[in-house]
Amino acid sequence: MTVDAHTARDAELVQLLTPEGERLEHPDYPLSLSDQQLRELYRDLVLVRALDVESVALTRRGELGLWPSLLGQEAAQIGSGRALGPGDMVFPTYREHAVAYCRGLPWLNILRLFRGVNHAGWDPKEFGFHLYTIVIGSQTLHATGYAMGMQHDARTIAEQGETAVGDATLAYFGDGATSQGDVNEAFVFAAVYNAPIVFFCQNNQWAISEPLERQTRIPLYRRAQGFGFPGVRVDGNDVLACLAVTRRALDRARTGEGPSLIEAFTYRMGAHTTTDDPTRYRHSDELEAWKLKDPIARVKAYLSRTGLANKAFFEEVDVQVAEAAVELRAACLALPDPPPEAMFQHVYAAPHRLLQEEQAAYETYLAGFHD
Amino acid sequence: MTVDAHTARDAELVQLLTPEGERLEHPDYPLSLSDQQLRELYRDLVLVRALDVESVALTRRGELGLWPSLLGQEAAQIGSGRALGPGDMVFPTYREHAVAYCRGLPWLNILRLFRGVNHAGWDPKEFGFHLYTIVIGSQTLHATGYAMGMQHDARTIAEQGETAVGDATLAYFGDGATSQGDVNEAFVFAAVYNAPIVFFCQNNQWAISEPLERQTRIPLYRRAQGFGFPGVRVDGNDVLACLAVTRRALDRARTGEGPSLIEAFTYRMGAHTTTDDPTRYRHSDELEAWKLKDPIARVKAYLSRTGLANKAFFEEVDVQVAEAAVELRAACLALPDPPPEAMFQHVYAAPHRLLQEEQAAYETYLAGFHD
Amino acid sequence: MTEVTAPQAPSREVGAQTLTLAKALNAGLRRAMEDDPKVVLMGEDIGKLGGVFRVTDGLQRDFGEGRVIDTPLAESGIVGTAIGMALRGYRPVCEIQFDGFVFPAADQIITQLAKMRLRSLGSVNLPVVVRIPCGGGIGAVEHHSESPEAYFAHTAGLRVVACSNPVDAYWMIQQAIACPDPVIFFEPKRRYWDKALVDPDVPAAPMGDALVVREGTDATLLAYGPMVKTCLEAAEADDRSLEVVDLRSLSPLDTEVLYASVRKTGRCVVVHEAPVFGGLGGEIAARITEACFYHLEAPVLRVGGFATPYPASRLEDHYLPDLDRILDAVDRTCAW
Amino acid sequence: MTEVTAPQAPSREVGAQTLTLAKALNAGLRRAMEDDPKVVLMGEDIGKLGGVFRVTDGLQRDFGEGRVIDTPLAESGIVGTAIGMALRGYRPVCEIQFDGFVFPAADQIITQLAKMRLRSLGSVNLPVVVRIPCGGGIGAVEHHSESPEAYFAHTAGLRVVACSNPVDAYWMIQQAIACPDPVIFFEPKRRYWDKALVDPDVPAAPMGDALVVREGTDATLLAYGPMVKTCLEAAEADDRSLEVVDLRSLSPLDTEVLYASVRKTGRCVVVHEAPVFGGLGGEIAARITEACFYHLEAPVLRVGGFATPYPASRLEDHYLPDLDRILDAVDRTCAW
Ligand SMILES: Cc1ncc(C[n+]2csc(CCOP(=O)(O)OP(=O)(O)O)c2C)c(N)n1
Ligand SMILES: Cc1ncc(C[n+]2csc(CCOP(=O)(O)OP(=O)(O)O)c2C)c(N)n1
Ligand SMILES: [Mg+2]
Ligand SMILES: [Mg+2]
Repeated sequence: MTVDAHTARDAELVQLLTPEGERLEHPDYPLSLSDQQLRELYRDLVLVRALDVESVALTRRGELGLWPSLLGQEAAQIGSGRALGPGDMVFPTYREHAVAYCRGLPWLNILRLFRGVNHAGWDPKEFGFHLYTIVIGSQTLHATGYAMGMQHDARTIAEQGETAVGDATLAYFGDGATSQGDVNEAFVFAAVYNAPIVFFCQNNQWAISEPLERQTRIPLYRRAQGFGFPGVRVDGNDVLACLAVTRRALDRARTGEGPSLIEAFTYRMGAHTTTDDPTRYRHSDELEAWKLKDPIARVKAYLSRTGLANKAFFEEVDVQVAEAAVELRAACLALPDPPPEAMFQHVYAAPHRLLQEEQAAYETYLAGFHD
Repeated sequence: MTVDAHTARDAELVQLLTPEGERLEHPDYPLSLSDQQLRELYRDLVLVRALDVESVALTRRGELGLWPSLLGQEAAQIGSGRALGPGDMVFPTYREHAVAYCRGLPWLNILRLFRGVNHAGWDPKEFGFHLYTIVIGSQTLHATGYAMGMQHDARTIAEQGETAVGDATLAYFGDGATSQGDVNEAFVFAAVYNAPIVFFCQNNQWAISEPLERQTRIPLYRRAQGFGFPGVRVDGNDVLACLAVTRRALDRARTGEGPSLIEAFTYRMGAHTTTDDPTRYRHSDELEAWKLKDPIARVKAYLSRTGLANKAFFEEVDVQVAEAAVELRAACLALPDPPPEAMFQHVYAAPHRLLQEEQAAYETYLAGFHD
Repeated sequence: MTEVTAPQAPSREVGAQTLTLAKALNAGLRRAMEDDPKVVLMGEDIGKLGGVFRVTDGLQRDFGEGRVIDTPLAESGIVGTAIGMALRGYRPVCEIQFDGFVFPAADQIITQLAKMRLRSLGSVNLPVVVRIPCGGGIGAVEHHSESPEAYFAHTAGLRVVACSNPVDAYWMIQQAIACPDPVIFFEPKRRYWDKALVDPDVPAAPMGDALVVREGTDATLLAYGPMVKTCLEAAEADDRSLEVVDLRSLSPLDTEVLYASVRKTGRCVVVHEAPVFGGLGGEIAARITEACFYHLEAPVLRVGGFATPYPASRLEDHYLPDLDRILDAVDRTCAW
Repeated sequence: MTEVTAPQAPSREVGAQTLTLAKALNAGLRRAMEDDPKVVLMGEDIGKLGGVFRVTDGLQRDFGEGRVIDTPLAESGIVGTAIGMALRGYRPVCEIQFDGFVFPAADQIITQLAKMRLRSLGSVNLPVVVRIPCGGGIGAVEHHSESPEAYFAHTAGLRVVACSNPVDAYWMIQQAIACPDPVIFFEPKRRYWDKALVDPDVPAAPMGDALVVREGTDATLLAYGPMVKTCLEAAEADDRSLEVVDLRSLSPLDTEVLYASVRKTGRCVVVHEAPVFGGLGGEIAARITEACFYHLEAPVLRVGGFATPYPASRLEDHYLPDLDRILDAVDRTCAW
């Protein structure tokens, strides 16, 4: 399905944990984590998968309108998400549920969106996690502008003789998105202003039904070269590598070294969304091959083999995530529908003559039914 | 003004004729031209410069609304323009007057546009030269689509067992244009479909008042690497190099090797257009330095030194171009204004109820003045 | 949607068939492609997947990847390269996956597609069709339920049409493809599953014509696309004699048909899903008022979306014009 | 334009000064930048060059490259990064070099800028101003004379205003910058050189208010931006008593002022440069007709561009509404 240049065993692929759970060292990406941290990464991965599975189930039950599953992309998201600092700002697509989780955004907020209760509705400032962006690629420009703002803030602080904390933005997008003008303009702006931003492309091999070769004929991480900043391909199913590579890219951004592009080489194990039918366009053998590279299995194998975690730990995690899923379901079912007047709220910050008039007329109209 | 990475003496710059008129050989770009061909290139260069100068003068006299001068870019345009075959298709910006000339488009047609008689008005099919495109970058997508069409034609012909002539498109754009989403999307489409297209970027160092560093921090020809096709930087003031490099790129396109990018490294010697005032934003020493690299002087030096042309030839050319300029002026002054009803013509190919109605009403209105 | 095996029909051989609106479009596209080898389809996921609404189902299989082109994910690129293909002599039909995704292509549509013929003084035609599934009512997330027709209707150089039923879908898509001018073709996505008998031997009216789809004497309901059915239902549900006109062509308007209806009824309500403010309803109301001033018993009223972005789907039933809101407007116009 | 040396004025220190509309904008921007360090300007050629119309002349020199940002040549990038800057707490003012170049940014404006506040349920404000020099009459080439206001007026989530004179230019740009909502700010480019006395101590009316700029009793002329002056001239030239209203805010409209005028005069002509079809005039006519039905002696008439792209400049005098065409419409409404 994918073009030749895109096999996962690319010499340039950064990998710290093989699919078999073997720990590798990489000269550019040293990573030392405590046992506890490693176990927590495992817990993260298992938890987000469980919540994702539950969200799919809720959709099948008709509780959500649609769900874009992150199945298979847990490591890419947890790895990069756990590299973030509190002052950093994330600009997600519509699939970064695990990054949202890393930023402390309650999963229920995402369910609200896909249930149609609102269009996103959380406060990006509270979580350092911007609103989901559905139109492909648009958020990369917002992220770049935000990074330009961070840079300007830092300069202003420096001019006042104080030391600025180096914050950075992390912009997520898919392989399909790399074809959009906006994404390439974001590359231009980020490069020209040397903005503190990391572009994180989850190459899950598919944009709905279109394989990677409809978007590019060379590996995507090389796109960055054309704009004058570094690009790196990381095993997107390797949570350690994703963590290390993202950390380093964020560090670069924080210290004034400018933008970089990360291509997390992974696979969309599920349908594009719950309304999609991938059997129409892709072969199951591709899926089977990728199953062997599961992002969670390798961490479990590593933890088991090295004795960093035992059966009790794994069971404890399983119980915990099962409970979390049950809780999520209950919370989802309890979500109230918005009242009609919600339609008129939040469009403008200042009073708006027309909208007030329309709302008043609508209320009169509704009142007519009670007469 | 320009960033470090952009000095013209780049090791990767293809040059076949030095500013001093010395002929160089390049292993990848052999070029053998007859004496006659060399002299004709000189004639082309001198002629288009003269017509350009005349067009500026016409603007100063109020005969044109505006003129984007090609001064300094003669070699880039004549070199690339003379590389074209009859079946090729050019997609210009608003500055490719010399390419238009190579394609046989009478200069007067361009004057019509800048006089405001029409918006372009020639038949692209007749000249293999598309309409001028003023919105930056848009034409690169048209060119790519056209190339996709050529490719499809060739495949259809091949399926019928016949041999297709390899035609190609040549898309012009400026350094500023490389920041536009459309241009990058054109790169994506061209690469993905391996379309027979050559992207010809005249890097004249300026986009109105913005120096190259506002668009890129690396040489522009390297942009192509990010999309997976070759990019090359050529001395844009060297007509021989521009010819050889464009020929080779067109050949690649014709023979199924797909797209390539040429960055012609040159300089906008004049104002952006006649309404611009470059003294507000650039230093005259930059201009002085580039004067030494004049595209015409080096050809003249070469022809003189090698004895390929003598004084009589140069004088003959001067007389010829002076006459052409006088003719152009006369033709411009004789251009009639379009009649009011021209407003309603050519918008739609098929009859259009509303427009007919509006035209009728307008005619009635005009008739009222005669009463 | 159920799967069908080729031939997808109705072709001239197969004769009349009951088809959904989506299948009727598919059949119309198929017929246009059979009739003219220069017709090509371009868009995201239109190949193997057959488009997210399956409108192009089976066409890549039958006409090949050269004529049913899965494109990179870039709408400006789709329309921009379609223009180039048209310049080369093709008749591209672009699919925009959802209404809200047409805006990245706005520049190519408004500045290039619409204006190139004039720019060339008629030496260039751009027979490009841009298909846009539009409107709400399917419980979708943001950007999947919009009605952007007013933007294109205000853009001189384009023709804008909207089909409302399978028969028109089948014929109008073919007419749009045959048209030498660029056509923005709106498809009412929540009507994709509506069915009707489509006869390949009985052509529908030209796409430029408005049609009276229900006769009445008390008031005129003007609608297009998804709202035609809603208006017909409202008319059925009401005791008054309501005439319903399907505009079909939004730009240019077939004004004579509208004027004739309003001159007869003296009252008019225009209905569309797009926000009322700046929507097509204003244009229609202004024109009708000018042309039928002394026939109007009441001002032309408008029912449409509010001055807000399309709301979250749990609110869309409040937002979308429905029978009650339409008949409320009829009440108001009759009581004027 | 002649060069000025700093201070460009009027600042509060300098007092009232006669300024061109372009200089008034410059002074307004300057004052906004002085008042709020979060105000930044973004656009093509706005730095050293001061913009092609010199509206930002001297501002980069005085406020630095960090606050007057020459951007790469990409309009979607300009608006998209401005949104990001706004999310970070800045108040960006984007310059679109010419009206016809706003369309590459259409997606970021329509889908992101307009809709993000609702998407965030009010947790995010986007105080972004998009300045657009608009309209024709300067003998320019294609894409440099357009009037795209209807596209934005139809986009819920935006506010759209148009200034018509130096005093409003000075104040309205500051009000737009202070506004917590995104504002599309239209500048009548052929009026850039018009002069008026601008007093920094006498604020103009809020940008949301329509103003009666000439009182009259026989008919109302409604206009905005460049056409206000044309309407005033037409009113001066005519024997009838014509009232002229400057809309100022195009979205939302200050309808009460319009209604009051039309209820008084009973006749109304809306004038704009944009094509009549689908233009703002239709919305205004429809609203006025609904609100003032029994006061109208004639239908609201519209004078505007034809259903063609903006023509080549040697035709623009025929295309643009002028005194004759406006008064012809007044004749027609009076003779109704
Ligand atoms: C501008 C735009 N065009 C089309 C779509 C419809 N669409 C939604 S997701 C998608 C594919 C995206 O692929 P990719 O960027 O690889 O992300 P993934 O879904 O694989 O995570 C498409 C075409 C859209 N959301 N926005
Ligand atoms: C989309 C768009 N934005 C802005 C402009 C205004 N403009 C005209 S030419 C120009 C600079 C172009 O620079 P470059 O691409 O380097 O070409 P050059 O003029 O140097 O040949 C600009 C900004 C435009 N024509 N189109
Ligand atoms: Mg993908
Ligand atoms: Mg340039």
